Amino acid sequence: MNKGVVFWIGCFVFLFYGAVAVCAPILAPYDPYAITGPPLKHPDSEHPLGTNATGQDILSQLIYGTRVTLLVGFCAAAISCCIGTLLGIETGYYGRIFDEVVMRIIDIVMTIPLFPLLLVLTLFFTPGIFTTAVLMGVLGSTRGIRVIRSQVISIRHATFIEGARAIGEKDHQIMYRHILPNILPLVTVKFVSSMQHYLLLGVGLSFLGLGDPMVIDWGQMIEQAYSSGGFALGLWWWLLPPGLAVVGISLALALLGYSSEEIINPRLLVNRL
Amino acid sequence: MGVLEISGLSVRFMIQSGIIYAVDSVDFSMKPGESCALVGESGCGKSVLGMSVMRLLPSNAVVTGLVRFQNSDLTGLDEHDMQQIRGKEIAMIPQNSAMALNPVMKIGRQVTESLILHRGVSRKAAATTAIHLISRMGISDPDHAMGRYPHEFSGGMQERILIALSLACNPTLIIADEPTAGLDILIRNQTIELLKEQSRGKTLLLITHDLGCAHNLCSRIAVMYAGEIVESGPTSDVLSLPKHPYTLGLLASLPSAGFHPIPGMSPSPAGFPAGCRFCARCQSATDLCHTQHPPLRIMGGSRQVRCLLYD
Amino acid sequence: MWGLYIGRRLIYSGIAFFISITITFFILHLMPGDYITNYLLSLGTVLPQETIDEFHRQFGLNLPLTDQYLLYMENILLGQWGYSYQYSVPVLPLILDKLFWTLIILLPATIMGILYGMVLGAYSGWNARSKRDLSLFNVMIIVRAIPSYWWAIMAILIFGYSLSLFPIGGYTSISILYSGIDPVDVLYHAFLPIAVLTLTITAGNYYLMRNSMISVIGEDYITTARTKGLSENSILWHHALKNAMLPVVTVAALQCASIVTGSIFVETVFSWPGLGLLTTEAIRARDLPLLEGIFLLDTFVVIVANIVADLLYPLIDPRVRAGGDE
Amino acid sequence: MNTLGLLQKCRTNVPVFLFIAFIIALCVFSGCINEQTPELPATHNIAQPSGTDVVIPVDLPSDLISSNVITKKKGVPAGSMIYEGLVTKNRNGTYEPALAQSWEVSDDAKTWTFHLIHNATWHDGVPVTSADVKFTYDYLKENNLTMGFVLSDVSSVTCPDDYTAVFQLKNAYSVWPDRLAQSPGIGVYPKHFFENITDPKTYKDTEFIGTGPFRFDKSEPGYVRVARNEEYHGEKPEVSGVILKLITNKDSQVLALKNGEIDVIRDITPAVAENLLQDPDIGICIVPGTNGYEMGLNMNQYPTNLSSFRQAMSHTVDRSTICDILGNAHPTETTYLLPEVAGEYVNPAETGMYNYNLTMARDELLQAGFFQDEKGTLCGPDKNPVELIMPLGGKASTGTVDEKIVTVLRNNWETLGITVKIAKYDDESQYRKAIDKGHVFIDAMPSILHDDPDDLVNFAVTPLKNKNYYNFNNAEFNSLTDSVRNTINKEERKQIGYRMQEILSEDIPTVPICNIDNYVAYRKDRFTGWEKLLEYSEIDNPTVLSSLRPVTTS
Repeated sequence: MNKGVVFWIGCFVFLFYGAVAVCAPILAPYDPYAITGPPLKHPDSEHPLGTNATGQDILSQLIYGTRVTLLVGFCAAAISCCIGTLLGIETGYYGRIFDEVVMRIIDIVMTIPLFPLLLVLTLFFTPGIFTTAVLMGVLGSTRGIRVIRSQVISIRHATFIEGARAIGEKDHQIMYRHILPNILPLVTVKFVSSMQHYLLLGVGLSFLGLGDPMVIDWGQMIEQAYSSGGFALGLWWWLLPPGLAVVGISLALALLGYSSEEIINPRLLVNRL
Repeated sequence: MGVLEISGLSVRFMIQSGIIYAVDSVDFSMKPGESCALVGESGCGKSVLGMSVMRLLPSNAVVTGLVRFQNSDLTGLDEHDMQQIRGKEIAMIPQNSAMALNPVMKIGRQVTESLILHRGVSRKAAATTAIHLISRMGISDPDHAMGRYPHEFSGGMQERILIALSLACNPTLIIADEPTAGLDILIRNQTIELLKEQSRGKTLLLITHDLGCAHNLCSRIAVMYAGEIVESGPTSDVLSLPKHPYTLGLLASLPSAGFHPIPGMSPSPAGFPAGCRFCARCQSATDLCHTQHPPLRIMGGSRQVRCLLYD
Repeated sequence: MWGLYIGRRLIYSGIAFFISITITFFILHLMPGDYITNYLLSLGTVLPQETIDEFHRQFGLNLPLTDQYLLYMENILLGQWGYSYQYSVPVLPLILDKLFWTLIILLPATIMGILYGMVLGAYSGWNARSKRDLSLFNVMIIVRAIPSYWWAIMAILIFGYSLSLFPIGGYTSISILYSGIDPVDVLYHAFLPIAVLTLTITAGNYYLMRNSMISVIGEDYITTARTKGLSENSILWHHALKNAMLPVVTVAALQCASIVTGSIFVETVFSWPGLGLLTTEAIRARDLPLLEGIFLLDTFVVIVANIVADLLYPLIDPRVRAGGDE
Repeated sequence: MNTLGLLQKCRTNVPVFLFIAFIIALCVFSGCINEQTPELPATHNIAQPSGTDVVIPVDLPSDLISSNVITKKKGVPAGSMIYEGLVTKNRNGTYEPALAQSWEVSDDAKTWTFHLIHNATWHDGVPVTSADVKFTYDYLKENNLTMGFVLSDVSSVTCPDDYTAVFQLKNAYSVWPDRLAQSPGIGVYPKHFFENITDPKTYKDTEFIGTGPFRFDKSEPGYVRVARNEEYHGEKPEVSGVILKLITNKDSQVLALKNGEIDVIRDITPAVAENLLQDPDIGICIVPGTNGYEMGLNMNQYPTNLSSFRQAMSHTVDRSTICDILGNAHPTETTYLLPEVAGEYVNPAETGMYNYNLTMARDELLQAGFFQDEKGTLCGPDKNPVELIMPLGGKASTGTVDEKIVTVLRNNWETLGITVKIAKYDDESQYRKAIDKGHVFIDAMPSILHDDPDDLVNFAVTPLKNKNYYNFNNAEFNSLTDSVRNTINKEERKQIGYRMQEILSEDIPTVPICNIDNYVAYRKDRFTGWEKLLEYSEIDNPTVLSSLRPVTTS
């Protein structure tokens, strides 16, 4: 059915971006920082996507931008998933006071408006790739913790767990030998979907001017083009490529996320009556 | 002339990995007022048979054969006409489970729904009928019960309500699908009694794996195995001196008979063996059993058996 | 029982509220940089230290942080939110004014978004795996995959500029100065922002609603309803819909909570100076009282929304009503 | 996987592909549209300002109007259409009378006497007297309003008569009017209005009574309108009023100009300007040298504390490339004053000494004990690789000019084997702290502030401020700044100025890079007379606005 194909499309596109990110130095025609032409040059044979206001090759910037953008999304997602899984399992498994405390803390954190808080904190620890990634990951992990926790609770008393307990396995053995494998599919799906989310958020932050000045990422490219009135004057090659690149990867991750969710959650594949 | 006549009914499910043969060319018929039990272990296709009569099978099910209800072929009807029959002519007592009743809808509404639909009576009239109905089910304080939600009732009570709403329009044929599943012994017996008196005069098709229940409720019994009927006949005869090895096995596996389960598993419905479908688990199987598929043969005393031993 | 439940919720929320505003207070006050230094530096002059000290004295920034905190709490309890540094007007009216403009775009967008999301989601969940469902689903995936700021930029460029069907930004046309405020004109200016926001919100709710509808379809009571001979439509309306909406309600409530700063991107692109822009501006200018005010309001809204959700839920799900808040 | 499924898949995906195609098509299409159609699109649905109001864009909500102008920059001559000061100063360095028609200074440059014009009235009709001047000073001081610091040098103000105000300064200040006129300067406020307002910090003004050529009319969401002041004492504006319109991003501002929603826009890049020129109704005014950019060096940090290193660095600035990229910049060749505006104050001996010459720079580094290791990394005398920390932010980051400059510098320095670290600060004070820890920083000076030797005080350490951004501290230089303040004779000041420039050129606390023209685009189909921008670079400058003439359309 549809699902399989969609999944593979998603995979393919994602891997394509990944490959671009890895082989950036080989693929990029120029050094993205170097000034290789006159400012705002129309696309032509030597600059397939033209140049930006500084005279840097946009294609090269786009290719190198893939690295940072993907990295931010990936790190943030990884962090939030690790926190989510770890705390989720612990709280879900032990329950009682520990669970109560963590949950209450999460409740409180969730009452703080997260996006403004993110902005404030990003400025607090001056903007940088990893600052952004860590902040997004940590602030965003709350929802994940809840999801995993409820999942763990639902299987906590399953017979195979009780069995493991009966033969006297240590709590941590049970958690990471028996429970973890069972929630791993869920975690992977969460990872994919949150990677999409954080990737967009990261681009958004640098679009608001909170990007890392040491690197090139798509958000900053969009911001530059947009804030200097570029597009209004038909300098489309300046704004469109990064924008479409963002849409592309986000779409790929979305397809990946949804189709893999259908795979692990067969309920979504009901047969109509 | 039978109320329900099933002939050559087969149900196949199309799934990604292939085709599932759930019901395989079943012939079966019921006379008016007759109560008949369809027994067999889970997965033998008995519930599917029931559902195929209700025409409530998933979209990936392919049904062939005839299902005649009061001389009209149900398989030919379109969805709308079928809706006219469901609940009105043929009612189903669904398998009891926590979710068989809509958790966010008041009992009253759920019971009156079909009345209003099929009888076209006013809400008020329907309500009074429903209250009467519920009280007949032996639920105390019926008019109060009408305004309550399913989760406020015990499993047994829920089962009674389910029976009530299936009987609401006083249908000709009742299909009861595992009415006693998941009930403790006391409630089970009460439910059986209730069914007995409520279904008096109606045609009852009981689908169950519970021989006791079948024995209490039904005059006739049909044993299903791997999608086909392997033995049928008057309940008392079949249970007292079963002919088919499988029926024997079933009886032997009853706690009262000392709990000797049948060894092995029933074959995968994805592809049945060429010969007798039971021979793999059959002690008295001959080489012939493995090659030749036994037909359903008529025996004396309106009994039918599908076994080569009786050639 | 019921009253007790509400009571506990309220008390608990109150505590959560104070803890979270405490956290935000300290984060904001420990933030590097302060308003007056920036302001005077922006005048391009060498500033004498005493000017800064004087300023700090005036706004009590010279006190130890704990004292400032106590003062802040006291003022909040007295309903005094202080004066904005930038605008030097009381914070509350300022915020409420901006909130009004934000709500103009965000309220319709949220309502429509939730509505459309639920309807479409229910529709395609009910017809799960049918062609219509799948194509709707895929379109929604795409809609959701495109970030709001990109939608906004594209909207401005295509409908605002290239086709010049809509204004490219701002609250109203200049006529407001001569003929006063004209609701139609405001709506005309708000159209694109609302459209973009609606689009993004719809996609989110659609996905939720679809999933929950699909899982409802599998439930036994739907089969039961079918055995009664109910028509597909009445099953959908009377049995499936209400059950499917249960999980969406909570999320919807939380979406209403994000209302306060939910539109930062859209406001930035459409130069719609609502609360979102105010927030970014305040952050950059280190306008502490204003920031505190915004966070306070936002936290408050979030908590209220949560309470509402908690109270709303039992009304639609009798099981919760019985079970209290477990 | 059966054929049914396949069929289904194909059908279901068609709409999706169409959808994607549609989006991409729209994007590209709109791009091309913009590219090919410079003529302004149909503006039928855009309400044009009635009468002859000029519409000016503002970037931030807080720029629209502040409810208590007296505490804010908005209330000072440079930034306000409503309020006036005693004198104003244009970019030719000449003072022009505002509320004061003439003034003289005592020989010790401590006593300044201003003679007010007689026919000036407040917007509510009350005549302006020297009492208002004195009041303003006292009021700011008593309430320690933020803007009070402008008058911090004043010990007292006295009013011999209604039209004479005498400023007594604490210490000599030879260019005192400069202080009153700009950066930010100080306005004069109505006594009769403010004397009974006890709490100006939180007072919400709604009348804005000033003396300027425009009077406050009304403030609506997203707009502020000021109307022509019919009783203005000076030359009355010809435009009926000025409207401030809030448009928070540049792209929309450009679009708005093309649509005719606004009449003028400043700080556009040459590329944008060039494109706008395709529109017959849009004109461009280039205001030369409004911003000077310098490469500041921190003299407290290794290696920038080594004068030899600074010497070398001064030859690594590729001005021509930078100017090519910026498009609207000219190389600055002098030590640090800006030629166009500082005129004769520039020491001719010091021009053209920072020419770009990497080989020269490399040689100087080698002499100074630096060397390049096998990987080409530059190592210092201490054998450690050289790494320069470069904070970005502050004023210079407007329009990301500095980012472009940094890009070029970075490329040059990396060829020398120097690694550059960049950190961005949105926050001015954070940025100032950072440059004190960093090595190199790009700073921008509004050149209008740097037309007099007195402005070299930025490099001095004075009682008023114990350090400067360069951590440059030269005893002789410091004493010279004092004397330049005390001296009134122009020739003497010039000589002192020359000496100061010599000292700077030896120590090199900073390397001048370029000064930048401000491109202003305006709609010539609505107003003429934008030339005044050449004298008062700002588009919201009252003098500029009152000199505009509406185009009479039949």
